[in-house]
Amino acid sequence: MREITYKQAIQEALREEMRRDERVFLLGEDIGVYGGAFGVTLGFLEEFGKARVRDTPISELGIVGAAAGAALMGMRPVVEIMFIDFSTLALDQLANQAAKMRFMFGGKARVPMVLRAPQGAGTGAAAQHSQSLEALFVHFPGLKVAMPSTPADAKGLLKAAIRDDNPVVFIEHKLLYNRKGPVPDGEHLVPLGRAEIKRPGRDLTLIAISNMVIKALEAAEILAAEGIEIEIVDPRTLVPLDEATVLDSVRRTGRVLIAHEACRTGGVGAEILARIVEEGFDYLDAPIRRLAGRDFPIPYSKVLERQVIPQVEDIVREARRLLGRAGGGKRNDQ
Amino acid sequence: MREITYKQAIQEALREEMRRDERVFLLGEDIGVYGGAFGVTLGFLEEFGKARVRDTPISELGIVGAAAGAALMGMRPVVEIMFIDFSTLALDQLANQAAKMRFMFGGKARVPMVLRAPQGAGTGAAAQHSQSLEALFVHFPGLKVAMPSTPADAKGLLKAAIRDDNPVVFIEHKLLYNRKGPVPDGEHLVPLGRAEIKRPGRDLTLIAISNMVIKALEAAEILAAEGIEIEIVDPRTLVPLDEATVLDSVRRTGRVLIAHEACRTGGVGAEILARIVEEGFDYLDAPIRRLAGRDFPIPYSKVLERQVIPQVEDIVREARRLLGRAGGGKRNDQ
Amino acid sequence: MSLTIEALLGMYRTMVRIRAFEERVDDLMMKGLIHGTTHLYIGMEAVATGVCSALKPEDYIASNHRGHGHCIAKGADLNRMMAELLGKATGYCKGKGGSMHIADLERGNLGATGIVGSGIPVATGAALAISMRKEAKVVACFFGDGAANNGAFHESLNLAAIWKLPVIYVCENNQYAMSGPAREMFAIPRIAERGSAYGIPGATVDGNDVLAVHAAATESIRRARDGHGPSLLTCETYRWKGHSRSDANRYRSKEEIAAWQARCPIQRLRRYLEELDGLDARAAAAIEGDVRAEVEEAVQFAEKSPVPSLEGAEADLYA
Amino acid sequence: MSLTIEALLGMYRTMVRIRAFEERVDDLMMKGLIHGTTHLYIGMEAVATGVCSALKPEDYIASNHRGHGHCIAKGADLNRMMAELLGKATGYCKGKGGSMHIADLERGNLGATGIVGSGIPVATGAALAISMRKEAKVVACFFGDGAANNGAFHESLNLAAIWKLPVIYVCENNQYAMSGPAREMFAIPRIAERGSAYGIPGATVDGNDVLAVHAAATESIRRARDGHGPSLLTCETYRWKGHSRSDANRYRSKEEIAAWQARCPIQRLRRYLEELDGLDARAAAAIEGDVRAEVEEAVQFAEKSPVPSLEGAEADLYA
Ligand SMILES: Cc1ncc(C[n+]2csc(CCOP(=O)(O)OP(=O)(O)O)c2C)c(N)n1
Ligand SMILES: Cc1ncc(C[n+]2csc(CCOP(=O)(O)OP(=O)(O)O)c2C)c(N)n1
Ligand SMILES: [Mg+2]
Ligand SMILES: [Mg+2]
Repeated sequence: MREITYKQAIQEALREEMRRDERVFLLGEDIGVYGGAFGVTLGFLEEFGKARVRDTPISELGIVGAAAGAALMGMRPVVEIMFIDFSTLALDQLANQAAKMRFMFGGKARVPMVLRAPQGAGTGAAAQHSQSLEALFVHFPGLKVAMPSTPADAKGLLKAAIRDDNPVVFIEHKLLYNRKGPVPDGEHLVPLGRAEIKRPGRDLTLIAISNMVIKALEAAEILAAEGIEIEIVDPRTLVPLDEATVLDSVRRTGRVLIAHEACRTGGVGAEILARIVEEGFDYLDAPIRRLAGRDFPIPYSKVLERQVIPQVEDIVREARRLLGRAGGGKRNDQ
Repeated sequence: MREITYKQAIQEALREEMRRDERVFLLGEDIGVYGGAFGVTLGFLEEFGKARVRDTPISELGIVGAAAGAALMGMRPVVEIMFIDFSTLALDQLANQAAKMRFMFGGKARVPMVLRAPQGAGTGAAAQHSQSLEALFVHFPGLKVAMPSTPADAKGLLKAAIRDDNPVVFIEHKLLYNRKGPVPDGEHLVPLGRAEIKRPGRDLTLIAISNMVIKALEAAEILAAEGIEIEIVDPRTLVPLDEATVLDSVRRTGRVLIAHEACRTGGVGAEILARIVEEGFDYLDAPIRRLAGRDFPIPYSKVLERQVIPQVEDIVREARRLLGRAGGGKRNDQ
Repeated sequence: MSLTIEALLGMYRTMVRIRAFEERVDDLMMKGLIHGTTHLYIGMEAVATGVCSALKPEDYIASNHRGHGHCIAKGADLNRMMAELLGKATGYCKGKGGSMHIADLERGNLGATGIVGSGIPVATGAALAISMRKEAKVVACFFGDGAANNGAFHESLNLAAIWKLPVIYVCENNQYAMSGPAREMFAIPRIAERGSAYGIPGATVDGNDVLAVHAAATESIRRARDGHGPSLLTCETYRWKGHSRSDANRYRSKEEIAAWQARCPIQRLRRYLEELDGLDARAAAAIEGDVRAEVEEAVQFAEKSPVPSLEGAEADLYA
Repeated sequence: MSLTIEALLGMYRTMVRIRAFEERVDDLMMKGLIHGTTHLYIGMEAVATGVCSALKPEDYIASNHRGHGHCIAKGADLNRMMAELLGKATGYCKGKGGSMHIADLERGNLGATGIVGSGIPVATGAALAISMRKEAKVVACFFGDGAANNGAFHESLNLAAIWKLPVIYVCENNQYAMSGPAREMFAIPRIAERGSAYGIPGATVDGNDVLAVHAAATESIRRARDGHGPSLLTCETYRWKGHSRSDANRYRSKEEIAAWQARCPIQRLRRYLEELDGLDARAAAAIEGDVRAEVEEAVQFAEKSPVPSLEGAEADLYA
């Protein structure tokens, strides 16, 4: 299969959907001639023009609300928030308006909008440009939340998100933009709500999100060399969450590790853990463990930044520990 | 001991701290002559004057930011947000500024502010005036989060919050304002980070938050009549969370139920559950269960509103189920 | 101004209908038959009526927490409104929304919202949709003086200005945001002056004069429909009742209330119609009788409607 | 204007210092020695310098993402700044903040912030503290043209206006918010006109003329210090470099950049000083030499400083 980057995959999804459906349009800061802070929409202005590739002022609340209003009227806006950290400015329009309108209005309205935003640490951008905030969105009924880890998922999920009649928060990871991976030719859709096993294994279920999937795959190689076969489950969407696939894996392995980059306390790892305990307690041979960002704002220094985010070696160590192997050692996740 | 209402307890805390320390001041919408939407600050304008009881325009982002700025300068503002639902408008200033300033600035700044807000359903105020949003705040390192369930805790925790040198989100429950309870005379402080066992019991640990504590106490009476003794642990503050008290109870009972009003998915119940699993897995004789708000916006209709929030009978039923008693029946929590 | 007597009578009827509806709601609240809170529009009828009568049926409005008047002026069905207030399954929102969230998408009411100012970005987005589809429709966005101090106002008006969107921002300055007096919450005498911050026209009219509101709205709507972009229309008015159920009216005087009540928008139009010989006491009583009957019918419809259930509510959450 | 030659030379030195610091930062970025991103102040030196030279040492500033110039103009230690940029333990934020979060509380710099507009409410709150304590201090709040379209701007300016807070809002209009041209993001010719929405004076000055900035700031500061409240001062200027590290400059022309470079604020003051006989080539070279040496020392200090550790970081999170 042809290989393209995660960024190219997102571009393909946007371009295909914009060509397919003229109700789809983009709005966000510097998405036109600049091409977006991460270059995702480079070239779109030329193809689709100013009306559909709409550069906005620095008005996150206003533009997310405008997207909700346009969606209510039957358009299908895709808003880019430059860094997910800034979505805190728009949360009212997203979570109290877009997410709730349909329900408050008694099931009448449809709000088919997508909010795209990159998150994650690792670029030295410090506390206000490096957060992982999926936990905020997951908590508001009415929103769907997608977090692709591969180019194929990025393309397929984004196309599905754009066609979905509900507000979808589509979270990209900055460190993934330039990673390549196979993406099928032609129409490629990934339904919201279906997890994927990124690597099968019998010894332990590792539920990994977004960029953690990549680290998990690396860790799996190291562990495989020691005879440990971990199964990597990528939920791909957090709402809806594919509990069945997760539980099925847990049933087979009996051991669970959950890895995400967001701060540990109140992160989605807790929710996934809780569901497994509630529905799959009897499958468990050991306590579930979470590997997550430490409960600090992301520090600027490269050295510190690396320390607050789970790394490949942390996954390896935790997996060993959970399997009672040597070398588990001290943990780095508080 | 004398009995006063939860609202009076909050008033005492505010009044005592304002008398004690002139750096303490209030700002918020309609807190002056109106006395606040729930009458909490009634009479404060008369005693402390306009400068310290500062009516503001409807500018949640601006006033929370102004509080952060004033705090950075050594003042000790207490902001009232009329309904916690509106804190989504102020989240950037709270979570990206107030919470992070100290850390970003290398441990130099102090931001001694309190954000008070009522939350919870039960008043027919519908989707945008009834949410329980503690999970948002818990996820941002740098914030502390208090959720008192009794007048004594409300008073003691609020005084502690005002004296704390960090931003504290102090969450009140609307249905508690007029409930009475004993409050010690004279200076009464409750340290942030200390749970309280609201009722001892040997059979099951019920971790309940805010108004759920009241429902839990009612449920406990019903269960006691059946010979079931549940232990009710009230964390009182979610950050810091008193894990030791929780785990100690779990060690003794082996069974855990967690109850909160916030939506189940991504609620703090998941976090508490996760910590128990991580640190106390071996104590568990049964899966931990959560009783939480159903994953819907709060509906207006009284009938529906009641159905989406855990009620006394739900607690009773879940407790029985967890103890393998008859009458567990079908659950109401999705 | 070339309004026919019929048109004027239509406005009159609308205002009386709003008044009657609100008085009945007030009454039902007192009796404890409506739970939650409501924000009554009494005293402000000329604003919604003046604006909506200048709109075409295919135009849109965006409403706010004090929304019953907007809703009725845009032609809503009183039965479904009242049923919603009583939390019934036959209500506009199947009992899920209540007073603060009535939407009537069929008639172009994009919905009320309980978060002050939050309808402004949504209305702006609706106007964006219209503009992108090159339709000749407009959106009238209602909000209060209090909302004009929220960031949502600022960001939205700027967006509409730079994109020349077909929206008219109708600020209902009823002098207070809950208890916050506009005279203390703004350091400018007229809210409409804020139009200049966005390069859009700002006009102030007597919000108790339905003809003045209608005329100013007509002008703003024409501008918007012709592609010249948004405007900010401030209507000076007053709410007679407390802000909401719990208001003890501590922040204003009886005299002030009485002075504004003496400027009743309905009486004013009635006098005008009488001068034109368009309305006499009999005709006025007939209108009054009609709308009271409509309202009573609505109450009965609501009362005998079924309560909602959560069954199938998932489909009302996700499409 | 009664500025002494010494004062003018002080301003000149400050501007040259900012320029030298920023050029070295640019160079270190190119070499990959600074990670993350930075936003350079080159071309805008007259704004921070003109404003801060009108402040007293006990006054405050609030900065933004493009903050090095503000920081230096308020008297910061270049060593600690450079150490911060290199992520070292000796930096202003112990390496935890980096370019976008330098605060220098000892010298009244309340800190930079990376979220556009977010410093405005904080500055307003600082002014509120001053006002409540009845101190004769002021806060100068720096932000860009882009920030003026954010709700934080609106809510804050209104608060400051109704409370008459001692704050001066300094809008650095460098014509672009990243790639967004001010001419397209505003439907008004001058951002300062927004002052009228809040009932506060708005003034526009040539932001490349340090004396004009100083004069206007002096006037605004006096007003604020005397209890007459805030003002909005817009300084028209330009950034010579890309917005940040990743900018390909697709949104503006080489000619435009060159035209603004021809209006260099430093050269302009230099010519003025030469005319006054306050500066000759030798003296200018000496200043240049001094600041380059300072900057080199800062780089060396930073390079040999230790990297930070997370040990004890809890105490940097919670007080
Ligand atoms: C963002 C937000 N803040 C506060 C409130 C509480 N509140 C409801 S209505 C209101 C006053 C609104 O004033 P205005 O906009 O003038 O409208 P009016 O009620 O006078 O019609 C307030 C403060 C709210 N609903 N939303
Ligand atoms: C709320 C927010 N939105 C977007 C950004 C991304 N961003 C950083 S700087 C910038 C442009 C800011 O423009 P302006 O305020 O004019 O300041 P300048 O960079 O021109 O000095 C943008 C869009 C941000 N940091 N914060
Ligand atoms: Mg009002
Ligand atoms: Mg700029």
